[in-house]
Amino acid sequence: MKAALRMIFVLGLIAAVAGGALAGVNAWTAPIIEENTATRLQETLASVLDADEFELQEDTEQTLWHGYRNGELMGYVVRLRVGSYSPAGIDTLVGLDTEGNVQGVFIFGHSETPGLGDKIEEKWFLEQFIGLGIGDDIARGVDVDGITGATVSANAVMTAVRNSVRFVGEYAGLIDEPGIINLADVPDGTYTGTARGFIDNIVVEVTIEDGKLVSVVVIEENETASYAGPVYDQLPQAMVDEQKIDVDIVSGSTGTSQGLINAVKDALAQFATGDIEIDQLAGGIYRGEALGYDGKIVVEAEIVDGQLVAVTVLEHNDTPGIGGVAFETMIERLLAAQTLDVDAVSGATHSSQGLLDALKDAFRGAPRIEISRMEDGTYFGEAESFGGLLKLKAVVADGQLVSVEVLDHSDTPSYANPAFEEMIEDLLAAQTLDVDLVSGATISSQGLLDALKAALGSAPRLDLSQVPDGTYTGRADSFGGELELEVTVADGVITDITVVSHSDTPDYANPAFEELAETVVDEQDIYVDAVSGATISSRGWLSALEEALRQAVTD
Amino acid sequence: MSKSFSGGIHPAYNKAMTAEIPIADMPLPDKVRLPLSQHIGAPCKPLVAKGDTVAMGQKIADSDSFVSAPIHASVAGEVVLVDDQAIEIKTDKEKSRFSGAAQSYNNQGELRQIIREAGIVGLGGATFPTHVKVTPPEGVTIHTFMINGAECEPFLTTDHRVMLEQGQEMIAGSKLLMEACGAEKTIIGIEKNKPDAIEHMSKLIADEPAFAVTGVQVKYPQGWEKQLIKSLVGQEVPDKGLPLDLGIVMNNVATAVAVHRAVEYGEPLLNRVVTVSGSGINKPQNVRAPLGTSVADLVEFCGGLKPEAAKIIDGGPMMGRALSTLDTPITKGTSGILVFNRDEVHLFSEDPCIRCASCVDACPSRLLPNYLALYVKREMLDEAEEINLMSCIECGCCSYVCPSKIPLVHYFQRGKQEINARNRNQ
Amino acid sequence: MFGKELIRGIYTENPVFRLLFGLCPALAVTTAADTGLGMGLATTTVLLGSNLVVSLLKNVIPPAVRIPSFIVIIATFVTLVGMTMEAFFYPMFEALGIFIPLIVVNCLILGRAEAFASKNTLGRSLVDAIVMGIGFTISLGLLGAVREILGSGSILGFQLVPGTVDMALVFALPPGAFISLGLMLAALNYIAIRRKEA
Amino acid sequence: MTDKFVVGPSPHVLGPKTVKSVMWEVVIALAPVSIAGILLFGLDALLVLVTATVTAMILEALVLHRNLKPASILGDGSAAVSGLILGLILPPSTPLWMVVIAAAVGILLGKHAFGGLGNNIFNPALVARAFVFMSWPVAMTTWHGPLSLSDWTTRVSVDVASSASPLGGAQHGLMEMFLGQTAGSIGETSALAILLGAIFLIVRGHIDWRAPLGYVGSAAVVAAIYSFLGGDFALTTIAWQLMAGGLLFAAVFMITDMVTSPVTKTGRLLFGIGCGLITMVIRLYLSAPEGVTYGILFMNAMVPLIDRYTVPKVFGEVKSR
Repeated sequence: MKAALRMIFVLGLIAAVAGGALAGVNAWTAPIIEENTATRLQETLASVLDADEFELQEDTEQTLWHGYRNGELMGYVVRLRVGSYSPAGIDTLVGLDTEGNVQGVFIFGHSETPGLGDKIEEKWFLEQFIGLGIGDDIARGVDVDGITGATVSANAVMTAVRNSVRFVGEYAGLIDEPGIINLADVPDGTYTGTARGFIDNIVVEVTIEDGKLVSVVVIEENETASYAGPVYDQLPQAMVDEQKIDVDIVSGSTGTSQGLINAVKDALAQFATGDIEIDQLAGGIYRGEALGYDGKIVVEAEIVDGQLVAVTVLEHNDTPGIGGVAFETMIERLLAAQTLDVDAVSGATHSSQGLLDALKDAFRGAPRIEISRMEDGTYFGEAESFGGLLKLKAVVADGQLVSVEVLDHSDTPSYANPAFEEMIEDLLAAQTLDVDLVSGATISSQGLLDALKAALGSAPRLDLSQVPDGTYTGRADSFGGELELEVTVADGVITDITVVSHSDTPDYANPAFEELAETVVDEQDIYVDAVSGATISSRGWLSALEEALRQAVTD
Repeated sequence: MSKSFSGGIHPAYNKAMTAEIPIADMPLPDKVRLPLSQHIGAPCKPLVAKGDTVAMGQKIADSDSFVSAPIHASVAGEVVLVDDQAIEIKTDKEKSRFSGAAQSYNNQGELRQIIREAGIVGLGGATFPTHVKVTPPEGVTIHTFMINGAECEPFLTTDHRVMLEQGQEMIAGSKLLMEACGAEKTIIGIEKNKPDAIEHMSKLIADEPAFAVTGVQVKYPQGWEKQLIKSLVGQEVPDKGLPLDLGIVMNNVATAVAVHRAVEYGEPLLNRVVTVSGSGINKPQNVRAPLGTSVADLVEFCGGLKPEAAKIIDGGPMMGRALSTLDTPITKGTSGILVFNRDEVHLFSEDPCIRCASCVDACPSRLLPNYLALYVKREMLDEAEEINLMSCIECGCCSYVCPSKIPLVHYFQRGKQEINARNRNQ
Repeated sequence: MFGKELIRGIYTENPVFRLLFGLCPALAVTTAADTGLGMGLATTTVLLGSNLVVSLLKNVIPPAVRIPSFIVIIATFVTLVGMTMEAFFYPMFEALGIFIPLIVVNCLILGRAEAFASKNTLGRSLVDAIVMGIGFTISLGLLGAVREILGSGSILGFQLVPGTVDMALVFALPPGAFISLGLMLAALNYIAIRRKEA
Repeated sequence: MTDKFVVGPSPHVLGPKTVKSVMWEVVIALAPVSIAGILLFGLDALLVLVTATVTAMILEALVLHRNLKPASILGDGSAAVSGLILGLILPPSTPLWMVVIAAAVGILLGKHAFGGLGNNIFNPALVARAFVFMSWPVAMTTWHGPLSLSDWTTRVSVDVASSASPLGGAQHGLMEMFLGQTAGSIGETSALAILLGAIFLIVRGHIDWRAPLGYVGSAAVVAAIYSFLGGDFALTTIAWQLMAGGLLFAAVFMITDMVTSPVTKTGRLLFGIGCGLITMVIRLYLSAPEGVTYGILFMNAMVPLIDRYTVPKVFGEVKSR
């Protein structure tokens, strides 16, 4: 008993003395340590932003300091940790001015491969970011060079800077609101949209019924659960309740909230701008770019007669074997669907989304017509000119524009005709649509140019004037089977079209055929709209007609 | 050949030197030396004393033990030496005529007794007393009897010649052995490099429904009892078990002939066929030599040694024993006497093991020779036993293929001796 | 007398190379000579303090609670050293990182407390702490120097070879610690064997 | 007849294989890849190969014989094998002083520190590569593209701009990769040359199919699963993974290294599978561009364990219970 007491006493005494010694030394060193720490932090922050006073902000989603010089706000410093090879990730400090432009980047800590990944600390690499801002992609190969042998580590730093810029952009209200979407204009259906959340992309599915938003479902995300959970709980419900997209964000989770809102906007974006319905697009070649998984993707898409006929990836940096295959698959899906609303290729969502973004970018721009790539044939087109509709005919042979003929116009002939002549001469000489307008008749020349663009943006058509007189037979597949018709041309005019035989349902087909024959004879145009309610039969009939007349030309 | 055993090697066979030559009968030597232990089992005790006169075929040594076989005088003459190793008889060539009579028996027991009294042991080289082999323990039924005509050791052609010259006697002996062990059928296994023997045997058994001849893959050690059984019936004899466990008894070609002669003529085992071959001998051939003949006499009969002769082997080149002197007698187990020239004698120094696993691939018992040798070298006997050192049959395949020329079998023999010694001491 | 003790600490009973004590910091912090020396000095300080106190209290502490007592004493000194370094030698504190608190579990210190200080007089214990500390510091400094020279081509930050020459980075990395220590142990063993034979 | 005859343990006849013959035949098997490497990468490659091989042989002679007689330098050929393999797994642009250090590390640290031939746990060439890779990562991941025919007619040693290897993101057709017209280590790019060597080794009975098959097979399975999960499952993707980097070379020449692979048949298969899995995991999920080196070194350390747990059933053991 006595021994036990002695043990307790001695051990207790040692502990007490030790505790006292520690308390004493701590009291002595603690202020020094604290001061040292503060000085070091100040120095580090000052290395990325030219300021002498930093103030840590509270209640921000990421660690954020305001930087002041002489009491004036100089900018912000954001501390971010991004995932890389090493599980610990890369800890970065990004300084930005009040305009959201990068002033400096500092790598706080990382555990990347020594000798390779640690090259992210090199000065030349970090200095590349200085000056980049909200309008920049901040991606490899676009405005930042990567590091050979350390692609992933370098990309992680780029992501960190990009996110920092966006975070500050949103925090400081520097990022513009996307176009306003009127829910009532949106046709019923379910739309998918993607936008970058705080950490990674957020993918949502938005359902509209009777012009009303009925549900918003997050189908893919990678956000931090503790921040994002409340956002997913509250925002979709708020959107449905309030029937608007710009609902109040969840405080403390700005990045995720904004990401979700942007994703919904992305889903419905086409109805805000209204220009990405492929069948509404003018013919020609479109070029656009967007960010893929790793750098820029540049695509070219060709539209003929409102049909997407080709998509070519001109440039990309994405993983070979993953990105490449994804592109092929995506292009197949796009050509089949004739809409941009196709599923991304799983496992290559970044590459797929990049391709779609690049296409959207492309279609928002103007098409380009390359005569050298045009198919031989005769093209018809029309456009609004000074006095009204201008119609023209253009002939392309061996990749050369060989003739342009104005068929009909309502412009003042004395001004317009010489202008047309001059324009046509210039066009034939230049073999490009990029010619100067004729001064004094700019509107007419623009009309001619627009009509030519429309012509060359469509498929070549049959030139009726070249059809000799006679009666011709044509065949084509229709709804029920083969359809055969006879067309009679006299004095260069279609006078009669008779269906010889067909296997379509007579109740639908016969009236349609009659209506079509009437329209064609009236308008002397074989490219007319199908009769609604008998589209397939109409197409069969029109094909047979074209086939008959085409024979006549080649015979 | 999927049912053949795994492993094995294909050394140069060198059988052509003697395979075509008929067996020569050797004249009686002036003196024979008959060791008291010519078989596996208890050594015999002499029944004669120095100075006694013995008749040819007279039993001169025997043992009370079951696993043993008596020894007979292979010549007539005077006993000139009896010690605890051997009995030597000076030949009386005049009197050396054997006479005996056909033996009759009434049951298996009597037949086995005849075999025992004739001193017959496995003549393939294993020298296991034959009467023991054909006496299955209580409760074990033997259904198949097998004749081992594989003769896989290079150079040796005794079984080959015996099959060709004494096939009839072999079949007769096989029938007796079948009867002795109670088997219903007999399979004769012959390596395919002896097509003439296979053909001859097939002819002889044409009218014998209980007999079958099977050609087996040419691969050493095809003639090892357990491996041959695997090749013939696809079954593996249990490790540390006997063919009996599968209901099988196997005997060598020459053993069957000896059994036939013991029953038909009352003749005990007096001589055996020995292949005398190798580049160092002048007249390679198969010789029927009286037991106890010295190697020197045998070699003399075969034209003597060439001057370059450097190594004498008792048995085959794979498992035989190198002799340091020619004063060694031919015993029941001597299947061959090989003489190698100097340039064929390997005197390699041992290189380090490069773990090439050639030995692992070659081992017909599926052991890991490289580890076994390592353990024996480092005296890690428990570890060696754990990975089945005692299951090694010392066939020599591993040593043969070893690129580092490590005398693996030598290590195994040493390790086994040490383990046995240790077990005895415990 | 002290000279003989010193040789004991530096060579015959060198804690790292002969007794293989404290290998964890020896491998972890010896990326350069200065960190090696810093760790050695920090450890020496703790060793000195713990040997002093343990030797003084050797008759007071009941044997049954001696290990817990030693640990409390050692941990106290480690924390003191840690706080002092953080306040006044911050770069070294940062470079040594987690290995400063881990001095507590360095078997060298507990080993000397248990095997020496608790059985010897104050004077002898202090001498032991000093020579062992010197031995430890020298070993770590040496290992650090070897790794720094091979890995970075410099010594105590002073560039020995032009910066354009690529030195073997592996020596600055953990595998290099094992390779260097292994080679140095091999060299010392070789010398020891040769001496014994001679 | 009292002549003394030679006695010795059985067997009295021995097979034709010797350590020397085995090693030099491995050198012969390495000839196609060496030639392909020199044709593809020019004089640089030749110099690297010669430097590595000669350094290894000289050091081995010094360690074993303490002299530099021709017989000592030729030795049993094992140093030549290690040196040549080391040269073949280095980039053609490796500075020669680095090659010398690599060979020294391989022979001295990787081989003789463990007790010399037969006792080394790790493949000496891989120890050397790991060492130089960690020491000079940039030089070890700087690849030069192969020479074209016109390069050969104009200059043999080209100062080519560095280009990405297939694993580093370069895109090549499968046929180009099969022939080896990609950037990479000297001996690792040409699948064709590697297969020629493999055929020779298999025909000569020096390697067993189990380890290479287990290696390539498990790597293919991982590649298949990975590409399947990635949504671009295609045979070409798998073929690409197998031909990229040093995988095929390792399958034929490194995981079949006798000293550092298991001796049991099951063990060899397991060893191959283990190497394949680790290689692919490193390739696909870790920061190192190539997992072959560490995958095999890791499995080398497992060899005694693998052997221990894959002791085959002795003849007859199956039926004994």
